[in-house]
Amino acid sequence: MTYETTRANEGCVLQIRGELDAVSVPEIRGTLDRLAADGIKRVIVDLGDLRLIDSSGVGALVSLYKRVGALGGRVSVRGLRDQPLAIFRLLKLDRVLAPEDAVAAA
Amino acid sequence: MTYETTRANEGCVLQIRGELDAVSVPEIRGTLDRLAADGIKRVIVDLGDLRLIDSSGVGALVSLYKRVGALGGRVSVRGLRDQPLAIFRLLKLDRVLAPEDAVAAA
Amino acid sequence: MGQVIKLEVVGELEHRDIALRTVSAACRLAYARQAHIPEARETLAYVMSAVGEAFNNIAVHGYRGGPAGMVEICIAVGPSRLAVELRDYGLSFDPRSVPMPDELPESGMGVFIISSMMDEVEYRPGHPNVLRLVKRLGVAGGSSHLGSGLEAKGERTEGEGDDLRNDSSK
Amino acid sequence: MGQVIKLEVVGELEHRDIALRTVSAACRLAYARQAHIPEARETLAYVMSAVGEAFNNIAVHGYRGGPAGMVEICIAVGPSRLAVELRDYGLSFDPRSVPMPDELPESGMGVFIISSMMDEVEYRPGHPNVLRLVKRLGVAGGSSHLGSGLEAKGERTEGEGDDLRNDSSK
Ligand SMILES: Nc1ncnc2c1ncn2[C@@H]1O[C@H](COP(=O)(O)OP(=O)(O)O)[C@@H](O)[C@H]1O
Ligand SMILES: Nc1ncnc2c1ncn2[C@@H]1O[C@H](COP(=O)(O)OP(=O)(O)O)[C@@H](O)[C@H]1O
Repeated sequence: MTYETTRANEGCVLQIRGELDAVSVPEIRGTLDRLAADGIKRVIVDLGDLRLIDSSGVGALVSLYKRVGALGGRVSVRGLRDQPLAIFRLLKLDRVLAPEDAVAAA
Repeated sequence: MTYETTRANEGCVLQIRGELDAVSVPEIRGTLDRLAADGIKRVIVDLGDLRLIDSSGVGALVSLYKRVGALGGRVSVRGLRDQPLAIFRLLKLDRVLAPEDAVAAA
Repeated sequence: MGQVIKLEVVGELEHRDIALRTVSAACRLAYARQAHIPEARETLAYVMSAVGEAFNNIAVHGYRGGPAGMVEICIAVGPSRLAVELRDYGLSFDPRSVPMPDELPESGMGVFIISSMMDEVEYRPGHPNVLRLVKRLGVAGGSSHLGSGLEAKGERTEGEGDDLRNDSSK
Repeated sequence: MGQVIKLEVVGELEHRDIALRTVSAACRLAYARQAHIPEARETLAYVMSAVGEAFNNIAVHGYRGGPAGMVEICIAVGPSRLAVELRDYGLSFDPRSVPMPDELPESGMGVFIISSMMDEVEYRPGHPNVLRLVKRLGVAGGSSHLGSGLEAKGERTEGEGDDLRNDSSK
């Protein structure tokens, strides 16, 4: 797993590549905590190059979504495909976390 | 393994991607035989996207080299890297089949 | 049932990647024999998801509070089905007692993902505990949820948790 | 020697990919523990090359003229070395009798590649035949051929074929 954050104005794009799973979540946790604490208005999580996610990875992103939302901001996920898309669909999280993508696919 | 040939004038570029090994050599053998029989003057084998080669793959390329040479043409390999480069260097085939690359690296 | 592939690794998270890559290569082998089937990507996604959660649970829950034991993974590649069996020597559990995930879940998704992504799921507690996962390959055989993009069979409102039958007869 | 990973597959070429992907994931695990070592890519290239040739030879030569039996692969990941043992139940051979490859070889490269790419190679004919391959990890421990790009230890003129000791004592 590798990741990269790009800040612009009041928003931030977080790109996560490779595998976001029980092994790699701890490596990104500090970055997620900082984003969540920042009171940032808009977080876009780009998963276009994510190969694999597991329930730990989903949990970490849902937690980010809730915490940013609690401070008045918004998190959305884009680029979902293959295995990560299958998991998000199963849990009906695509509608909540990736509404733009969900509309585009409909 | 996937492959693709592009012909231009008297030459041909053969791009081989993925794995060229005992399992996949039979799939490309027909194409190699046709190139070898054609009396083609210049064959460039692009291995820039080759992830893995084994002795069967090397043998198939050496055979192409010899057969094209016997009809007055020339085969050269370009883009060697990682595991395929290690194998070519070990067998000292980089100097023979990839002289341009070998010079560039020196 | 065709050919069997066996893998043994220590039940620690750092071995998750080895387990998944072996299963993934086996899954691709299953489809290399019937390369015309367009569902290969979807099936791979489902099987990786389920086996990944199962492995995590053994490492995190099964071997909690002690040194990790082994996980044995048997993969049987048949012409129409892929069966993956995971055996561990850790704590047992009752899958029927696991509740459905929340609407915005931060955990508690693993068992649900396993049940929903596979066609057959069976858990036999014991020494070893055996979790048997079966995925039908291709279109025939009632896998009607395949072939329509990446929609998984499970819907949260249907309670597939019940697929995980707790059959203690060995 | 740290943790052991075991894989069992049928000794047919179509299982080559599963064997190599498992070994590759194990090799990456070895380096995840010492990610500062820059030789990871080279080591991976050497180990993949050697194990691939060994697997091919078992499938093509060891199990020739009969139904293929199993190949058992044990991978031991230690802090300073990676050991891969391949066991097969097919025909035995004498590695010392294998000549060096030609200058422009179309075959006969496998045993040479195995000997040259690994730090220790040992073959014990028997039932099973056991081929033990060891690669030292990192810079320490005399792997002086590492760290200088992708140059392999072997030079065709040095006759590393002898590394393959035919030790029939079990
Ligand atoms: N292999 C296992 N061994 C022991 N207990 C398990 C195992 N798998 C699951 N469990 C139990 O079932 C519960 C639900 O598991 P799961 O749905 O994967 O969510 P989570 O792992 O996030 O709790 C776990 O919290 C654990 O108590
Ligand atoms: N695992 C094996 N079992 C039986 N014979 C083998 C085995 N490996 C190698 N050999 C013998 O050694 C010879 C040389 O092998 P190798 O150097 O790999 O080249 P090639 O496979 O192209 O002949 C083979 O032709 C075969 O006779």
